[in-house]
Amino acid sequence: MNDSHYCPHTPEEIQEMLSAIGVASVEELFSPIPSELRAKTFNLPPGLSEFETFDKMKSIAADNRGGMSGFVGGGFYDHIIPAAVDHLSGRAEFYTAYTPYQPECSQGTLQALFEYQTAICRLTGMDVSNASLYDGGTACAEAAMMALRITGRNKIIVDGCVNPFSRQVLKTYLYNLDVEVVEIAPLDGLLNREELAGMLDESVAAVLVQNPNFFGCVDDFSALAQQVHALDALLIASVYPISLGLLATPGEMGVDITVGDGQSLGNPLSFGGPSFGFIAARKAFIRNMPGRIIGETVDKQGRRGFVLTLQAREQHIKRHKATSNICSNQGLCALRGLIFLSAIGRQGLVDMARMNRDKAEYAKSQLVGIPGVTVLQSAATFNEFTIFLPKPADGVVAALLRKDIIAGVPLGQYYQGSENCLVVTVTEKRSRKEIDRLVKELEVAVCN
Amino acid sequence: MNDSHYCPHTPEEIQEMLSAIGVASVEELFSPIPSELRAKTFNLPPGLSEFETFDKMKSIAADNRGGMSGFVGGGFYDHIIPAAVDHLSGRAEFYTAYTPYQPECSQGTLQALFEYQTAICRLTGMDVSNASLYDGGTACAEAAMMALRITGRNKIIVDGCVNPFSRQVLKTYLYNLDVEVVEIAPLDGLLNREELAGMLDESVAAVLVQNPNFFGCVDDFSALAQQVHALDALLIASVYPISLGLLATPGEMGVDITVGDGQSLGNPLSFGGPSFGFIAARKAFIRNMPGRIIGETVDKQGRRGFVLTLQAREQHIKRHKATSNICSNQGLCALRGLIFLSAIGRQGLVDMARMNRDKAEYAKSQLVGIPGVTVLQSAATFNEFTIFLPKPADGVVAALLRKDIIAGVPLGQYYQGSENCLVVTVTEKRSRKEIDRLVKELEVAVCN
Amino acid sequence: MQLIYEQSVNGRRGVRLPVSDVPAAAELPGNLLRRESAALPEVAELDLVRHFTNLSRRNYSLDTNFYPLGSCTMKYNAKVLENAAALFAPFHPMTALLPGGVELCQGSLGMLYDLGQMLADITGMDEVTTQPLAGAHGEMTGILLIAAYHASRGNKDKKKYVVVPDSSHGTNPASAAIAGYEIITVPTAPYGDMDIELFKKAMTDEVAAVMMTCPNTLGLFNPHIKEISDIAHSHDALMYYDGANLNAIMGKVKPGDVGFDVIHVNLHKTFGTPHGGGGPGSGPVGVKKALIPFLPQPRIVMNDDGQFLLEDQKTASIGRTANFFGNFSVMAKAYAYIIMLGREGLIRVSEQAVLNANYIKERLKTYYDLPYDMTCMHECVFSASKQLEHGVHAIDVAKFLIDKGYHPPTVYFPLIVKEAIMIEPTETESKATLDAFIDVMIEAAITAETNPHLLHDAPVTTPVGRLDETKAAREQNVCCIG
Amino acid sequence: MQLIYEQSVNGRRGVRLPVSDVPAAAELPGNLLRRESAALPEVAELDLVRHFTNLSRRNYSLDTNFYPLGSCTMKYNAKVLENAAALFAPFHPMTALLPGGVELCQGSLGMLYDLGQMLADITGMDEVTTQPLAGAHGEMTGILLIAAYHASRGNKDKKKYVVVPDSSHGTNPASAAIAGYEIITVPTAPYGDMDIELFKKAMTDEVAAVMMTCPNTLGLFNPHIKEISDIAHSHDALMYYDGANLNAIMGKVKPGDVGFDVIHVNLHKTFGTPHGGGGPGSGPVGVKKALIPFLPQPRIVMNDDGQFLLEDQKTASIGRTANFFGNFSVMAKAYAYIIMLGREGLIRVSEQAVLNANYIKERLKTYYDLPYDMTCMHECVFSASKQLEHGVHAIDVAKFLIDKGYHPPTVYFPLIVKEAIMIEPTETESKATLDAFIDVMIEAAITAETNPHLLHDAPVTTPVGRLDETKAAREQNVCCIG
Ligand SMILES: Cc1ncc(COP(=O)(O)O)c(C=O)c1O
Ligand SMILES: Cc1ncc(COP(=O)(O)O)c(C=O)c1O
Repeated sequence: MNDSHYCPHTPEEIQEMLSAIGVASVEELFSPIPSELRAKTFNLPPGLSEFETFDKMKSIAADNRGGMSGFVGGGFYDHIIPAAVDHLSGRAEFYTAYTPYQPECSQGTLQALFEYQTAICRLTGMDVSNASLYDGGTACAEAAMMALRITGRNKIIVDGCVNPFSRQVLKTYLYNLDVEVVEIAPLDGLLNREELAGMLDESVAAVLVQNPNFFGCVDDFSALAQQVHALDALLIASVYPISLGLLATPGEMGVDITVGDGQSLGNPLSFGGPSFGFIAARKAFIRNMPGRIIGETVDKQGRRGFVLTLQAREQHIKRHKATSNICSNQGLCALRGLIFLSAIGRQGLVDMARMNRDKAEYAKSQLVGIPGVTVLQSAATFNEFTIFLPKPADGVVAALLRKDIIAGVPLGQYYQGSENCLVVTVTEKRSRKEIDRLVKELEVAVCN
Repeated sequence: MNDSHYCPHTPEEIQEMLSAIGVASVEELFSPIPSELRAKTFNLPPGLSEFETFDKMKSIAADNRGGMSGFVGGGFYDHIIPAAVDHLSGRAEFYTAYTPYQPECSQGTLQALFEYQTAICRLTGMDVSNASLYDGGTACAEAAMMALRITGRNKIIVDGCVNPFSRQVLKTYLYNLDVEVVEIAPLDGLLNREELAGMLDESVAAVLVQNPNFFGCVDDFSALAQQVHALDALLIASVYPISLGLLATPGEMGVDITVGDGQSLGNPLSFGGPSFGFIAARKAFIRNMPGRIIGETVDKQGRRGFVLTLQAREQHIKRHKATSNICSNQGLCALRGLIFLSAIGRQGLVDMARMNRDKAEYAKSQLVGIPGVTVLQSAATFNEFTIFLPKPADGVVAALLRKDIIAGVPLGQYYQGSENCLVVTVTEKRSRKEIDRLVKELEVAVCN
Repeated sequence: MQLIYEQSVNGRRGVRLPVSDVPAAAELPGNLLRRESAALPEVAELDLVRHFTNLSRRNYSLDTNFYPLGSCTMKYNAKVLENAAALFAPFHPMTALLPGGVELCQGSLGMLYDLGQMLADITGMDEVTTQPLAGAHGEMTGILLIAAYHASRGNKDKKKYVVVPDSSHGTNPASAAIAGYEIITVPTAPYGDMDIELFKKAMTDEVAAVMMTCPNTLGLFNPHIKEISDIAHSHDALMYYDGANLNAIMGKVKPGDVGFDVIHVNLHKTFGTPHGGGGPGSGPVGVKKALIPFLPQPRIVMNDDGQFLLEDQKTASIGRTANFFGNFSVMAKAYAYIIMLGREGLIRVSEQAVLNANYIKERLKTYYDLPYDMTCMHECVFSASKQLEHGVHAIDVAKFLIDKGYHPPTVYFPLIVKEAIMIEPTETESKATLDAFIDVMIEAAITAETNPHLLHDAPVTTPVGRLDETKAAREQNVCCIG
Repeated sequence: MQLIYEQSVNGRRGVRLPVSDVPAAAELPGNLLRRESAALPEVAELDLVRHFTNLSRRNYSLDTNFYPLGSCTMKYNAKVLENAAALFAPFHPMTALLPGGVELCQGSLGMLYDLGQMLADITGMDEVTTQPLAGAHGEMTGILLIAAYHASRGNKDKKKYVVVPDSSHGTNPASAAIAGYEIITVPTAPYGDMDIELFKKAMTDEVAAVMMTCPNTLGLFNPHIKEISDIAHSHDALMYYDGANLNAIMGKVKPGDVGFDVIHVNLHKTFGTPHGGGGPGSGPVGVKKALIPFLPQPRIVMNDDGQFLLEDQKTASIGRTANFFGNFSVMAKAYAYIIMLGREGLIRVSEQAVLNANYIKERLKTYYDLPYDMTCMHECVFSASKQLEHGVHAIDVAKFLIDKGYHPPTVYFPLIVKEAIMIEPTETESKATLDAFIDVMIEAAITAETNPHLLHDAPVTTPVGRLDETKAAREQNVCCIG
C-alpha cells in the first residue's frame, strides 16, 4: 500500500486511524453502500511510475504531426507568448488555489482578476467585465441569455458571419428554451444589412455580430447600434482581442455587450483549450452579468482589498434563479491574459496588431498574384482574409498539409457554395519566408 | 531607447536623473575614462526580440543529435529526475536569490542547504559536509589540497582507476605548487595495491581512490584506510552518490575525506553542467574544509535559524590564507540534489540503486553472449562494467552512434593498451528493450 | 499592493517584439480604427515579474498548506501532470477539422477517446463526451441530452420539471433552469438523505430528470439510491448524477450500475488537475446507450483499423457545447493521472479519502455539533451551532483558522445545515497534517468559549482583514478608472 | 519551520519508481554493501512540495524586490533564458568525447565557440575558454595560465609574486595563492585607486602578475590603468583583469585595449544568469595571443568547413580545470542574453547601470558619508561613519532595510572602507524602484539619529531575528543528527 501514488499513509498509520474511528477495516467504512450495489468490474490498467507516465504522454504527443507552419485561425490564433507568462502563471500559489471564497488569504487571485477586468474594459471600451467565462462560444450564448433577461424578449438575430462554432454553441444553449434564433446569411462576407432591416422589430432581444468576422472582414457597427437601440434591443459583438490593438472598440461603436475568446492573449493553442471567454457590458447591465465579478473595497482599517461581489447573481446563492449556472470559470487563463497584456504593454499591443495586419496584407498581395486566385474585396481585413481559388479549397488544403503547411480554413463545410473559398490567417509569428513558401506551394497546388 | 531589453527608463526619466546628478548627458558619466582608452570597435550583432532569441536557441539545440539511447557514464549519469525537482528548484525565490549573506531574509536557502549537508553526511557516512563545490573533479583537487594542509606533507598518490578527467583537474590545480602527484597504473581495473604499498611512506599526505572506479569496479578500501592511517596520511575517496543506495559508505570504510559529483542527484546532463561537487569529512577536519558551511543556531528569542558559519576559513575574510578561493558555489544544483533525495526517499534510493545494478548485470550477461566478447572479471560492479571486444572499441562505438546508440566509453584514449576495452553504463532509465537492442547492434558491429 | 496600472509610466515598454520583415500596409479607414490605444499597463518586465510574484505570495494555496474545502476535492496536483500537458501546447485544434486533418492529430484525438473509455469504466456509462468545460457545463450538457431524449420520443412539451434535493449544489438547479426546466426541490430527511416519501409525492410523468449526487453534499451515501432511480424511471424520468463527489467511490460503486443515466465528472476534483484560482476545470459527460445519439458533435470515434475520426453529421445531436474539443490540456493532466494511478491506485484514492474524512469526523465530533452522525464518505459536515451559543459563527471559526495558517473548510454550503463547516480532507493528506489541523480546530472550539473576540477579530495575520462586502456591492468598483 | 527530516515517517514513500523489467541480480558480497540504508527523508510528495515551497517563501529574492548588493550585479534574470537553457538538458557531455561524437554535438560546441568569440570581442581578448565554473575558478585558471606562460619562458622559479590592490575582492589573492604565488598587497590612495607610487615600489621582476578590477570595487575607473599595465609589462609581469565589474563598461572600454592580458568574466553577473542562492555561476577566461597555447583542454576549434572540433593533444596546456565543458546551461543563458541584447543593448546596459549608480550616489550623499566623492561607474560605496556617531553600524542600517522590504547593500566589503555600504543598482531597475529605495535609506539615516534602537533591534518582520553566529561557530551543528 505504501508505494501507491499520493496516498501517504503507512500501514501503521492506517491502523491508528481505524482504531480512532472505531472500525476494524477501511472496508467497513463503505458499509453504508448496499452490497448489491457494489461495482462488479473495474477494468482500468495497472498503474505506472511517474517516469513511465511522462514517457507515455510523450509518445502520445509524438503521434500528432508537429512543426507545421500554420495559417489557420477560426477562433484560435498562434501568437507570441512572452516567457514571463508561463513563469508567473505557473506560480503554485496561483494555480493550486481554489476560487477566492476567503478574500483575506486570496488577495493575489482577487487583485489579479480585478486587474484583468480592468484590462478587458480598457481593451473593449466597455464599463464592466466579469472574471471570465468558459470560451468564446459559450460567451456568445451567455450574452444572448443576458439580453433575453434584460429585454424580456425572446428573439435573437445572429449574423451568419459569426464564427460557425460559436453559432452552434449558442443554438445548443438556447435549444430547449422557447427562444427564436434567426440567422442571416452573409452577403459578400458581410452582414446582410438589408435582410436584417426587414427582421428588426420589437420582438428582437439582441443582434449578435462579430468583428473581424469569420471571413476576416472588419466592419463598422455604429449605425447598426443606433438602429438596434431605436427598438430597445441590444447589440452584442464578439471580438478578437488582438485586433483591438488597432480596430475601433465595441464601446466606440455603441455595442451593449461585448464577448470573445481570450486564447490569443497568452494562452497556448493546446488543441483547443483551455482558453477563456470574456464578457463586458455597459454599467447598467452589471446585475445581469453571468459569472464571478471582483469588486474593490476596504477592510476595517481602511486598507484596500478585493472581494467576489454581487454574488446574489450566482448559482450558489440564487440557485435556479441565478443569471448563469457557471461556477468554475477559466481564472488561470484570464490571469495569463492579464500577464500577456501587461508584458506586451500598451504600445506593444498596437505594434503587434499592426504587424498582424502588415503580414496579412503582404500575404494577400502575394496570393492574388497566383493565376486564378482572387481575394474577397468587399471589406477591409485584419489578419485573416478570404480568397477564391480556381478549384475546391479542400483538395488544395489537403495537398499543402502533406507539405507541412496548414494553408487555411476552407469555407465549403460552413457555407454552401463556398467550396472554392479559403480563409487564410497570418499572425506576427509567420515570417516572410513562411508566407512566401505558402504562396509558392499554393500556386503549385492550384496550377495542377 | 525605450525598446531596449531590460533597461526600463523612458527618455524623460533619464533627463530627470541626469539633472538630479547634475550632468548633461549619460556620456558625461563616462568622462573618468581617458578618451584614448575608449573602445574603438564593438562588433556584436544587433539585438533580437525574445521570440527570435528563443527561436535561435531552438535551432542551435536542433543541431545536436537527440533521441539517442545512452550507455555512457564517465562521471555524468542519465537518471530519473522527478518532476517536483524542476518545479521546486524553479521557485524564483530560490534561483533569483544571491548567497545568503543576510540570514534573516535567506532562511529558505540556508535551511535547505543545512538539510543538503545532512543528506550528504547520511549518504556518505561522514560527519560534516560543506554546502557544495563546483564539480566532482574540482572536489578531488580541493580534497587533496585539504589533505596537504592537514598533514603538512606534499605528496598525493592517485589511483589510476580514478576518473581520468578528475585526475587531470587535480593535476592542473596542483601544477604550480611544489607538490608531487604520483599515479598508480591500474591492475585489472583495480588499484595496484602492491605498487601502492611500495610507495606509502611518511611523505604521503593522502591517497585518492574512487568507488566504483572508472572501470566500474566496486572495491573495499577498509584495509587500505588502516594502512594509510598507520602513516598518519589520509584516505580520500571519490564516490558515485546513487551507488550509495547499495554500497558500503566511505564512512564505513574509514575514509577521511569523501568527494564526488552530484549530477546524478536530480541534475540534468545539460552537456556537462551545471552539476555540483560535494565534499564531506570527519568532524576533526571541519576547519580545513573549503567553501561555505551552514550551521544551526538561534536568535535572541531562541528561535532556530541557520547561518553561514566558520567563515574565517573563507576568502572574503582570510583572503590569501583562505582554505580555498571558492566563492560562488553550485548552490542551486545542491538544492536539486536535496529535493531529488527527498522525493525518491530513503527506500527509493535503495530501490533505484538496486535497479541500476540489476539492469547492468542483465546487460552484462547478454553482452558476454556475443562471440569474442568477454567481461572484466576482477571485481564486482554496480551499473558500469568493462568489456573486452575482439576489435578496437572506437570503431564499434562509432558504428553504433550511427544507429543512435551510445554504446559506452572506449578505454583506449585513457589507458594505453586498452584499445579493445569498452565501459558500458546502464541506469534505471534504460529499458530491457534498449539493452537488447544494444546487444544486437553490438554483435553486428563486432562480427563484421 | 499597488495595481499594475498604478505602476505604469508613460512610454515604458515591456517585452520587445520582432521587427517586421514585411512592408507596412496601407492605413485602415478612420472609422475602423480605435481613437486611442487601450490604456494597458506600461511596465518593465522586471516590475511585471515582481508584481505577479508578490501577488502570488498573497495567496493561500494547496502547495503552501492543507486546503480542506468541502465539496472541492483539493487534492495534490502532481507536478508531472503540468509537464505532460505542456507537451500539447503547439497543436492547433482547427487542424483536426480540416480535410485530411485528423491524420495529423491521432495523438490528441486518441487520448480524448481513451480518456472517455476510462471514464466510462469508472462511472459505468456507455459513452463519454469530453467537450464540457466544467462541472456546471457538464450538468447543462447532460440536461440538454435528457431534453433531446424526451423530445425524440415526442415528450418535449410534456416534460417540464427537474427534481433536485435541497442539499444539491447550486449549479444543479441553475443548470436545469438554463436548460429550460422548472425546478422541484425535495427536502432532506433527518437521516441525511432526500426524504423518500416527499420525493415520491414530487414525482410525476412531467418530471424529465432527477439530479442527485451520491454521496451527497453531506458526504452521505444514499442507501435508497436504487429505489429512487427505479421510481424515477417508472415516471420515464432520467437520473442525472453530479460527479463532483466521485472521489469517494471509485472502484466501489458505479453510478451507471445503480440506475443513473447521465453523469458529469469534475476532472479538476477527482482527477487531480489544479483549480487555478477558480478554473479552468473540465466536465466530461457520460451517458447510457439510449442517449448516445444526442451527444455533442463532433464525436470522436475509432474505426476498425484503430484510426480516430471525427463524426459530425447533423444527427439528433444537441450540437456543440464548446467551440472545440473541451479543455484539452486539463484532460491531458487527468488522463496522465488515471494511467499513473491505475486500477489499484484509484481504488486506494477513494478508500483513503473516506478514511481521512471519517478520522476527522470522529476526532472533532465532541467539539462541534455533527447534525448527521453516521459514517461519512469523502467529507463530513459539522455545524458551529455549539459555538453560536457564544456568538461565534462558522465564518468566525473560518477566519480564526486563516490566522493559524489553514484554509478554512466550506462554510456557506450546504445551505441546509445552519452554520455549516464542511470538511473534505482528500486522500493526499498525511496523518500528521490531519492531526495538526484537528488540533487547531479544537483550539478554535475552546477559544470560542474562552475568548470569542479572538475569533470575531480574526484574521489579523493577513495583508487585509475582513473586507466590507456591502461597500463593494454598493459601489461596484469592478474596473479601475483612469 | 520543521526540517524535512523531522517530517519523516518510517516507511513512507515518495516518488514511485518503475517496476524492474529485468531479473534481480545476485547479491553483492557483504563487505561491499552498506549496513543500513541512508536515513534520507521519508515524506509524501505533497509534503515535499509544501516544505520546499514554504522554504522558498522564507527567501528574499530578486523577483520579489530590489537587490542592490554591491559587487554582485543582481540584474533581472530574464525568464526566456531559463526556457532556452532547458532545451539542452538531455545532451550527455561524454558524447562529444567519443570517436565521431563531435558530429552529434555541433549545436552545443558551436554555441560555446560563438560565446567565446563574442566574449573576446566584448573584452578585447584573442581567445576564450569556457571551462571555468565561476569567477574565482576563472581567476585561478587565469593565474595558472600566467604561471604556464612564465614557465614556458624559463621563469618558473623567478616569478614568485602576484600584486593586488587592497581593494581587491578576496578571491583575487586567494586564487593567486592557490595557484602557488605569494601575495603583495598595495594600499589604496586617497583618490580611490591603488597608490601608484607604492605600486611602483612593489613591482620587481619577480612579480608574475598584477590582478585588478577596473572599475575597482569602489566603483571607480582607474585613469592610470594604462600606465599601470605598462609598468607591469616592463617587469615582464602580466595583467589580470577581474571581470566581475564588467557591467560598467561594455562597449565603452575593452580591458584588452588597456593592457590586460588575461580576464575572467562572471556570466552570472554581467550576463544576466541567475545566482541560484549562491551558484551555479560561470567564469570564462579570455587571453591574449601569447597565452593561447596554455589554455585548458579540450579546446573547441572550428575547421575550415565550419565544423566544430575538440583539440586535445597534450600541448603546453595547463590541462583540464573542470571535468567537461564548464557550466553549459549557464552559458546557454548568457549566450541567449547576449544575442538578445546585441551590440546596442549591451552598450545601453552599461550606460544605465552607471546612470542608476550615480543617481543613488548623488541622492544619498548628503545623508551618508561618501569616502570617495567622484563620478562612479556601476556602483558606489558609502560609509555609515556618520551613523556610527549614534552607535549605528552599517549592519544595523542593513537590518533596518530588511524590515522595510529591501535586501541590504553589501556591508562587509570592500574591507578598506569602514562601515562600508556598497550599492550596485544595476540597469534593470526602474526610477520608481530607485526612488522608493532612496527614501528608505534616508529614513534609515534619520532614524539612526532619532531612534537608533529601532535599527539595533531590526529586523523584526522576518521569521527569525539576528542570529547568534558565535554559537553556530562554536557548536558546529552543520548536520542534523538522528
Ligand atoms: C457538488 C458540486 N456539483 C457541481 C459543482 C460545479 O462544478 P464546476 O465548478 O466545475 O462547474 C461543484 C463545484 O464546486 C460541486 O461541488
Ligand atoms: C569583484 C569580484 N571578483 C570576483 C568574484 C568571485 O566570483 P565568483 O563568486 O563567481 O567566484 C566576485 C563575486 O562576488 C566579485 O564581486
